[in-house]
Amino acid sequence: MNEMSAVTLARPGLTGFEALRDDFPILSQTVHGKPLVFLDSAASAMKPAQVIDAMSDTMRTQYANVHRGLHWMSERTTDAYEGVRDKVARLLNAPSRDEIIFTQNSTGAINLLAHSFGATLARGQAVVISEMEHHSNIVPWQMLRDRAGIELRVARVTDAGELDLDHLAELLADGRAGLVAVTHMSNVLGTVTPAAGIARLAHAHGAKLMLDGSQAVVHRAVDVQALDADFYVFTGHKLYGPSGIGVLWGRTSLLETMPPFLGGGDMISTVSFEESRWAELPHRFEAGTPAIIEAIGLGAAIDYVQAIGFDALQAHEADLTAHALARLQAIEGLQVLGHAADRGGVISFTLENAHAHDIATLLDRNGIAVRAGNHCAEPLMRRLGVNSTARASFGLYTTKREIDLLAETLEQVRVFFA
Amino acid sequence: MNEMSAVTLARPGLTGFEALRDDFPILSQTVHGKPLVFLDSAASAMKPAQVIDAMSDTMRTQYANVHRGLHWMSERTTDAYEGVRDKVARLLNAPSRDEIIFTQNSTGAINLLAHSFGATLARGQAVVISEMEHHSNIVPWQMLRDRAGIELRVARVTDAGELDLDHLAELLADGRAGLVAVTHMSNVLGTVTPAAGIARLAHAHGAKLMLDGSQAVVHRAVDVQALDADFYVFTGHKLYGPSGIGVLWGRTSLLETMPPFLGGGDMISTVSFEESRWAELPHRFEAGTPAIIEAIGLGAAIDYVQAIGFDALQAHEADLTAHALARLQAIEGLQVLGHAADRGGVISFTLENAHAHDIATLLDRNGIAVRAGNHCAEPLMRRLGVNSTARASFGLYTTKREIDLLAETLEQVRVFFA
Amino acid sequence: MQGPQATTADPMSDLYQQLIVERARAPHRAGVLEPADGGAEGDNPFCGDRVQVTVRLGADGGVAESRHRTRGCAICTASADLMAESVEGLQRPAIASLYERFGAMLQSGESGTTDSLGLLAAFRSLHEYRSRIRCATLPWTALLDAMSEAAGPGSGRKDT
Amino acid sequence: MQGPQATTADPMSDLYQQLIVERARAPHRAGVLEPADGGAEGDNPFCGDRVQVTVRLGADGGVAESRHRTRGCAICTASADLMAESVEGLQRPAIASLYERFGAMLQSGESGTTDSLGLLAAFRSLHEYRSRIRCATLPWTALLDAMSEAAGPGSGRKDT
Ligand SMILES: Cc1ncc(COP(=O)(O)O)c(C=O)c1O
Ligand SMILES: Cc1ncc(COP(=O)(O)O)c(C=O)c1O
Repeated sequence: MNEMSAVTLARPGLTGFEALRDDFPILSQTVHGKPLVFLDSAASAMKPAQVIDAMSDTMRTQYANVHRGLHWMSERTTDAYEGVRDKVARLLNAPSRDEIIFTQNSTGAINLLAHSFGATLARGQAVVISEMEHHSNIVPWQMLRDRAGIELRVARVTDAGELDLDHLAELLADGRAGLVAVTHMSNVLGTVTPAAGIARLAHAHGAKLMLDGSQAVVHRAVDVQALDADFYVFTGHKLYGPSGIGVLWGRTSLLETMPPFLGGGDMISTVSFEESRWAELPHRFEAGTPAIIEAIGLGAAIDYVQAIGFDALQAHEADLTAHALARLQAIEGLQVLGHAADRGGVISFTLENAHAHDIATLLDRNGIAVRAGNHCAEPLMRRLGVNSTARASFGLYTTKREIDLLAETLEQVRVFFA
Repeated sequence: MNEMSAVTLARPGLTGFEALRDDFPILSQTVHGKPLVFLDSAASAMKPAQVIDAMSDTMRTQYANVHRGLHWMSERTTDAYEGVRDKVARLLNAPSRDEIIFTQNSTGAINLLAHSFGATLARGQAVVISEMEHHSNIVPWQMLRDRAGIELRVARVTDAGELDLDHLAELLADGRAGLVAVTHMSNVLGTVTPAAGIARLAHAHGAKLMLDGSQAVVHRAVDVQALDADFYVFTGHKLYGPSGIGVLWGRTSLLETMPPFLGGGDMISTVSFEESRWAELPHRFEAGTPAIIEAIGLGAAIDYVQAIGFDALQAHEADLTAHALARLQAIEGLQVLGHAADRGGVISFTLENAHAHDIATLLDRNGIAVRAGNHCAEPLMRRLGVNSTARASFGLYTTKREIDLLAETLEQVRVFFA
Repeated sequence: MQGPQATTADPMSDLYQQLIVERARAPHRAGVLEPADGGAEGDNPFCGDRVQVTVRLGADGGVAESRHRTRGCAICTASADLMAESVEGLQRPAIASLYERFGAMLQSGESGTTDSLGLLAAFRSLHEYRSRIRCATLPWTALLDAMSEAAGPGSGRKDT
Repeated sequence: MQGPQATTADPMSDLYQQLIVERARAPHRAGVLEPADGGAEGDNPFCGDRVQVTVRLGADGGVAESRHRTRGCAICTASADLMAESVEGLQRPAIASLYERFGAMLQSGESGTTDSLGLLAAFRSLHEYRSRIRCATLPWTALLDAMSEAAGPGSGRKDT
């Protein structure tokens, strides 16, 4: 991180965020001759120079495989890689760095859990998800269901787009649920779920709680101890970090009971053909050469958002979201999906007579990137009674001016298809 | 790739390789005040500027999540990402790009195979590996054995460090083996295995063949059709590409019979809570946001080695290896392990009275990076009757001068511990 | 676009040609033939688009009539409609050839000179919108399925 | 190093101090006590190193004698040897404290001023060789296991 940004970062006012845009080289690109207005950060966020440089610098000056080398480059790279584990532990306020497991992405983390924690569940036990989950938090549990005779239960979502806690309680009532695995923030509706309350509910009925923090961790300070979660999952590329790196956090007491998932180098302590003995945590769950450069990039991303501070980030985002909701809802025939009391900067909408794909294409021709489709949440689409939506989602670099441009262009789209 | 290197690359003579060193920024680093002599490329190779720049440029100018976006950034990033699939298909001479599956690394690819192809094997069938495998090609099969009642058979290695083909034939004789999964080049001995012959043997007995090409693909032109392999696996970071990306190639006819491994976004065509339908190849086996930036980096690495050409690479390496064997074997008490007829630039050795760790540390203090330990191949160590070895391995940037320095310093180490 | 600003002028004049917008708004060949000789559906689960195509064959085995029921974007709906109109009177080989030339145009952006694509040329600039190409081809895959059904062993009129 | 060149002078004078090299070459406390009050093994599967430690206790419960059989690198062998020598006459709390101070030195590179580490200070510069620290601590974990065995419920001399 260069000095100037470090200063900018120290305590940005709501306007100070504008200056942070300079840290993101891609934002000066044009698309179809128009300045890029990137409103698709919920799919994947842009990367600050600090992240790009951390990765380049690694490859330029200090790189080797980790853990197994006795030479300087390997030791230093191991230090850098393992140092990120400490950063992630601090980001989540995890009790121990050994509880941080690096995966390829959120999907990899949830699959690991579905296999390894799933193996500790008995036939006839249940896993509870919700109607609001990303496919990545649905399909691994379906596969567990089909593989191991685990029941899959689905908690309803209210018309406001919130988790139906009464229904969740019902699903837990018979005490057969071993795990509740729900999103901490919806990638479609922006709904932030009441994680601490869900944890109490789950624990009261003997179930553990996994939170899919893929979206939440970008927008909120997450404290897994305060939430009393048992597992927490996120993905680097949405947190301004690189692709190819994700995180599973889990309580030591649970991780220790779980068999490993992937087998290979680094996750064993001894190997003979008859039998292998597993390594200690966290290595038991990290097989093969890890995503070294990507972990280091993630570390730089964590440094970056923490230098800004989650208080400032959340205030900035609340401000943007309120502005966007006001502007969008003023458009005739535009319908915002969900209106949860606690929500973040992800807004899905439909527009009368205009299909989400056509909206996205027309916006794109004006340089504005939004997502259109089912957002990897087909069951939620069905619940909401839509086939697809357009979705605008904000990053720390998003400005009110960009939101205004979105609203103005949507008005033109509306007229075009009226 | 900048123009100058492209020219240099066109057809380097054996001395032309020296000029390629300029493409690798890290090689100008010093370690303990000495110029870095990096002889640990078999663990992970250094990255040329072309790879570093391809990744930086992606993040600076053209990045978004792939596959699901209708906007320019997403379409272009998808093109770049999917373009690498074509490059990999050409690298391996795969019949179809849809047979190229991106994974996190070789370990991820082998685990995928052990789960998905493993699921097509019947209890009582066998998988045959060899004594010369990396842990990543042992442990996943042990886990399959313990999970699914598949027998694990281990083909012997001769004293020369070659695969014992007679023993392999014996292990296949009863026709119960469904898969032979062996290395294409040993990461300890440098032995290149007779892949086409193994394929004939395996097929004659009704078994499929997976080759672990983690090492081989770096040093040889690989043609999966000429070899008549069924699956091929490699890892990006050893091929001068980034960490976090690997490849599984498989025949369409086999991939189509295999259930998916990881569940999540991108690998499904439709999702309901009752059931999900899988996407077409190759997406069925790629769950979640892929390692986008890393795939693009791998693409740049493939361009780089292909511009040099595998003929030139192999000749260069043969030259270095012959030189190194001559120099090292001249050292009193130094024992090179294995002397396969067909071998690559990976040399393991022991030195009388000096432990591998001490050798590595003393070399490191002189700027020379070698590996010491069991090289994630404990069973092979046992077979060879050693606890650990020191290993020097070469990249395309390795020079004879560096090998001379290794030999001279080893001579000092010998005297020191004599 | 009727708006005063030029910002969306581009997409209107290239991708969203007047013909496409009109047919999306008020298709000429919407509906379901009952009875029909063949019928099939095309699905794009990614966006939930769905096209149902029904065909009635003439004495020569060619398409006498074709109707579509489309739940989809403007491109998909207009494509279904112009397709239904374009294939009337054509026999299967001619339809396959037309689809092939249509697909080639969508990839290249060139509508060719000899074999005219007629109204279908309206989609020429879709090649710049790669991720939208599937929207235009979805109706065609449904049509070909419907034709196969009509020609199939168990063929004959049925109520859909 | 006896060689004429200075290239490895550094490692010799810092990590591979003469004391370490000598003890690795010719340990003073090598062997296995038979009978012993306690014995244990330490393994480092990564490099195949193995240390076997046996102890015989005095009347005061302290270590009267200790021996090691080490298959390992110079650091590991010398550490085992200097450990065996250093703990003679010490009781368990004193040994635990010594190990703690030894470990702290390996991490920091500072051997402290008040509580002398004696011969063990030879390993001071190991802190610069982070991945080698385990080589020096392996014998200690074996020793502590051996002490536990000696003090355990089923304690008493046994033949190892
Ligand atoms: C022969 C062989 N197989 C498999 C692997 C595993 O590769 P990765 O750690 O990238 O998964 C390696 C290298 O570590 C190797 O050398
Ligand atoms: C809520 C949620 N969960 C899981 C994922 C999956 O993340 P990844 O694709 O990085 O594995 C995403 C994003 O795609 C998401 O938004």
